[in-house]
Amino acid sequence: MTYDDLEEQYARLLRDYREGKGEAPLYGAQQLGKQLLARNVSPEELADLHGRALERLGPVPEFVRESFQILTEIMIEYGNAYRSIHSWRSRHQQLESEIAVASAMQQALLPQRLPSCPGVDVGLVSVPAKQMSGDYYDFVCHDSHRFSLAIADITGKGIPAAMCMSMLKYAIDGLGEMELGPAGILRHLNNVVERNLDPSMFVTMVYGRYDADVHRFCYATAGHEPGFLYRRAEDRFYDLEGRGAALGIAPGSTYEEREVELEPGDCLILLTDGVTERKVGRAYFQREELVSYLQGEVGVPAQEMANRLYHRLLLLSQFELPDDYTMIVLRRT
Amino acid sequence: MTYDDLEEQYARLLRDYREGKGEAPLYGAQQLGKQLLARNVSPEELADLHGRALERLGPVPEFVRESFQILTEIMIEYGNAYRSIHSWRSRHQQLESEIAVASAMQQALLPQRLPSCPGVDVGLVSVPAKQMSGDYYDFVCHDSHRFSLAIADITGKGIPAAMCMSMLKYAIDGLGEMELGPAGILRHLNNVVERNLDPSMFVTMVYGRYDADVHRFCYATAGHEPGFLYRRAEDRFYDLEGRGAALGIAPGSTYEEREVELEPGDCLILLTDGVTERKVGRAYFQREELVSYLQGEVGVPAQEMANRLYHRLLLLSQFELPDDYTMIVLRRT
Amino acid sequence: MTEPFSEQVNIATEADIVTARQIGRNMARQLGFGTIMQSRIATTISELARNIYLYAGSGTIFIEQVERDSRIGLRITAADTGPGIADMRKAMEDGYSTSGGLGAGLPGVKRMMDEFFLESVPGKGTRVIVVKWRNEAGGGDPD
Amino acid sequence: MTEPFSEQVNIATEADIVTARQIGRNMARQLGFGTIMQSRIATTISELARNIYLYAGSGTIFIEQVERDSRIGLRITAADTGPGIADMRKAMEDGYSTSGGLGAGLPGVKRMMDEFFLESVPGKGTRVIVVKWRNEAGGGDPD
Ligand SMILES: [Mn+2]
Ligand SMILES: [Mn+2]
Ligand SMILES: [Mn+2]
Ligand SMILES: [Mn+2]
Repeated sequence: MTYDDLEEQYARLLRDYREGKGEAPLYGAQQLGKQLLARNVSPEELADLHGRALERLGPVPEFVRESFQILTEIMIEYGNAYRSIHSWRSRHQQLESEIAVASAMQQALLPQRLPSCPGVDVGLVSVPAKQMSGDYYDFVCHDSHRFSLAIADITGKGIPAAMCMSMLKYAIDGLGEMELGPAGILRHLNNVVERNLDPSMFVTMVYGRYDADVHRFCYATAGHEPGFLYRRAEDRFYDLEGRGAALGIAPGSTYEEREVELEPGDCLILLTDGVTERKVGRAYFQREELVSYLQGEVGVPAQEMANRLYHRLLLLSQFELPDDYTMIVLRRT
Repeated sequence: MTYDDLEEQYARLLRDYREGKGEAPLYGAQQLGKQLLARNVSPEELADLHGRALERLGPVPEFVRESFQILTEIMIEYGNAYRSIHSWRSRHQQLESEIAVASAMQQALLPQRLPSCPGVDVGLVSVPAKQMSGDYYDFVCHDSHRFSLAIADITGKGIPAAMCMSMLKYAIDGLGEMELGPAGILRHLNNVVERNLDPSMFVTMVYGRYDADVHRFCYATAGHEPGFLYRRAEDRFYDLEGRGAALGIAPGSTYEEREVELEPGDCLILLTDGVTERKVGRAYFQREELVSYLQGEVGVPAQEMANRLYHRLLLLSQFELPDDYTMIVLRRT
Repeated sequence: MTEPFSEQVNIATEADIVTARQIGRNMARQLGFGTIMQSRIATTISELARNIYLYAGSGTIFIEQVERDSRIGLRITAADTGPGIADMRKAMEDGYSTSGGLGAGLPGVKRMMDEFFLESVPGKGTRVIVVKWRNEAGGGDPD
Repeated sequence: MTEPFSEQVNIATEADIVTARQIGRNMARQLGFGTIMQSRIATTISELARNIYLYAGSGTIFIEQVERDSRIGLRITAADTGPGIADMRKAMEDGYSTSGGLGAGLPGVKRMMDEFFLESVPGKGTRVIVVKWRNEAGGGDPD
């Protein structure tokens, strides 16, 4: 379409509107607006186009014609704002493509498979708020009946948290050979984080071992959002108790180990605060409300339960995910 | 200023222009445009403002008046583009502030002091091309006479390279206790990098130990840009020999150790390819040209030599640094 | 002030989009919205109705007067039983729509309105609810 | 077509800015630029002259016809001996100017023109040279 065609199309809309065709030409105007934007017609060119199209309708008084010169001058400033969109967008896209690569690297650090041990069913949903996650989780299978898991939240989100996450992964990997229990591992990680991270940053974590022979979960907690224990017999949720300073707060922190045993149908739900941290309208979501959501989804396979909760909570906050979201569900079958 | 004042100011510009005041009201219009933008007046509001101001000048024909309704509809689409600027801008600035934090974290991973051993003088310049560096270096002092050093370059620059660098740091830290020589360390790091990094990424590195009792440097090389050995007695530069695959290329790569002994006045220069990789006008800088620059700066303290070379090379490429730049100078005094 | 009122328009053709815009614009005028806001409301209805027309084939636009805390506003509900939006977070990002991200689209609609609610189930349909309050700070014409 | 021509305006007052704009607009018209491009050229001169007026106190705007490879264009040179720009990379970033980054500013000028050169030495002064070619693809009015 040439500029002349646009001018004629514009004049036709003006004529139709003048002839009382009402809303239809106004709708046409909106569609024309989209076309003009898609063709990169600048605001000042639009002001000019308007003036020219008007001339096709009839004699335009001189003072009206002159007024478009003033409008054009003003519109040039708007045009400069408009042209800057492309520059903002391309700068942003440059960074985003770097982040996409970094985010793929980060994904590669996470376990690609969930543990599969007899009698326990594992589900996981972990979604970053932005492209890069500051939540961390890990599963390590020791043998066919025992696995370890970690769930952690690094202060903040985005790139800095992601950098920190990759450190954490290596620190944990380095521990591989040593024979430490959950409390010992947290003690060791606390020293690593304390030594290497900015004092303003810290990490909350639950580290635990599951033994599917006896269905016992032995864990330690470092300042982390408490998980939930679902007792099938009572159809009730309990907080998963645990205390201990977050990693990186103070050197030499120690951690206590706790144990729970799962009966058939019992569930363990571990999560990061991104699960609970959401605004619903103008109010903040409460932990008690979460329990009622959990209650509604209990009894299905672990992965199904994790998926359903994610979708229900996302809808609740209208698809805004202000923080990284991670939930691990262990369910004794 | 109220909307009414704006309308009056606008009408005055229209009147002045109509009365033949020419360029002055047009200049005024541009300034008004800036004011309107600063006040977040949207394009559709501007179209409306224009129509109202025009009414103040005299009787506006009905078809002209009606035409502003069409203009407003079109302008709403422009208004939506305009409103998206703020969203692009804030997303971009958000990322930039994250990068600033991540870059500070990265700095904290680098050694804060150079080794000081009797009889050997150490200099270092390391400057990232962007905010985050993909070059890595480390110094570890073992005792008063012995230290280790690493210099490495991760494929690419920016955020992904920086993430990889933080892994490398932890992988090396984790080795701390083990008693491996330079070749053993590279062999171990190769496996770590190979296992954890995307196949398209790799790392080149020189790892070495300096023993200031005997002034012997024992090192191994993984696909890294060769360093230089300056022999004072001959006043000549030699390439620092070394072979071995870059880290992350193939599992199980092995590395060979080599040794050089420094006589008084001899220098070792280790570097990344960012030192040589520069365009001078339309030609690329050659390694032989670098030797002549090195030759010109030999004989001063190690740090002074590193500084001078950095500034001379930066001037040569008109202050453009296309790649991360790292140079380590060891000089036997 | 008239009694609280509401109207529903079935969307199946482009002419229905025009009808819905017209009704919305008139209701906005009757509620005392300024001319620019009338046009923004018509644009919003247009975007929601076009989404129905283009992606779901058919659906409804429901426009009603609302009151809350002594404020008066207009609520627009667009509903269809179409294929739904697969990635809702993406649909709310600038630059997602085919026009290269300039112009209205859902993020543009959200910025023009005071309240915005989107719900979509793949295979089941989509519902968008927006509210524009009269005299809300920044909501009317500039003054 | 007239002979190649040029004019210089000393900038010390706001009235000088208007004069420079007027001369630039006239020259652009004589060279056959369309009305919108005439206005963009006037805006460019305005921005460069205002930077001189606001930050250097005084300086000059030099406007001349240029030819290269059988193309005809207008070159504007703004020069002052003011304090200079401390951080040139920042000055070329959108959002640096006081107006909150919307409107012209140096990045806006760069986008409106075909060629742009900035040179500034702190304590010595600043020189900006821009060129707009006639009939350059996308350079004239839309067609
Ligand atoms: Mn976090
Ligand atoms: Mn969190
Ligand atoms: Mn590199
Ligand atoms: Mn390099």
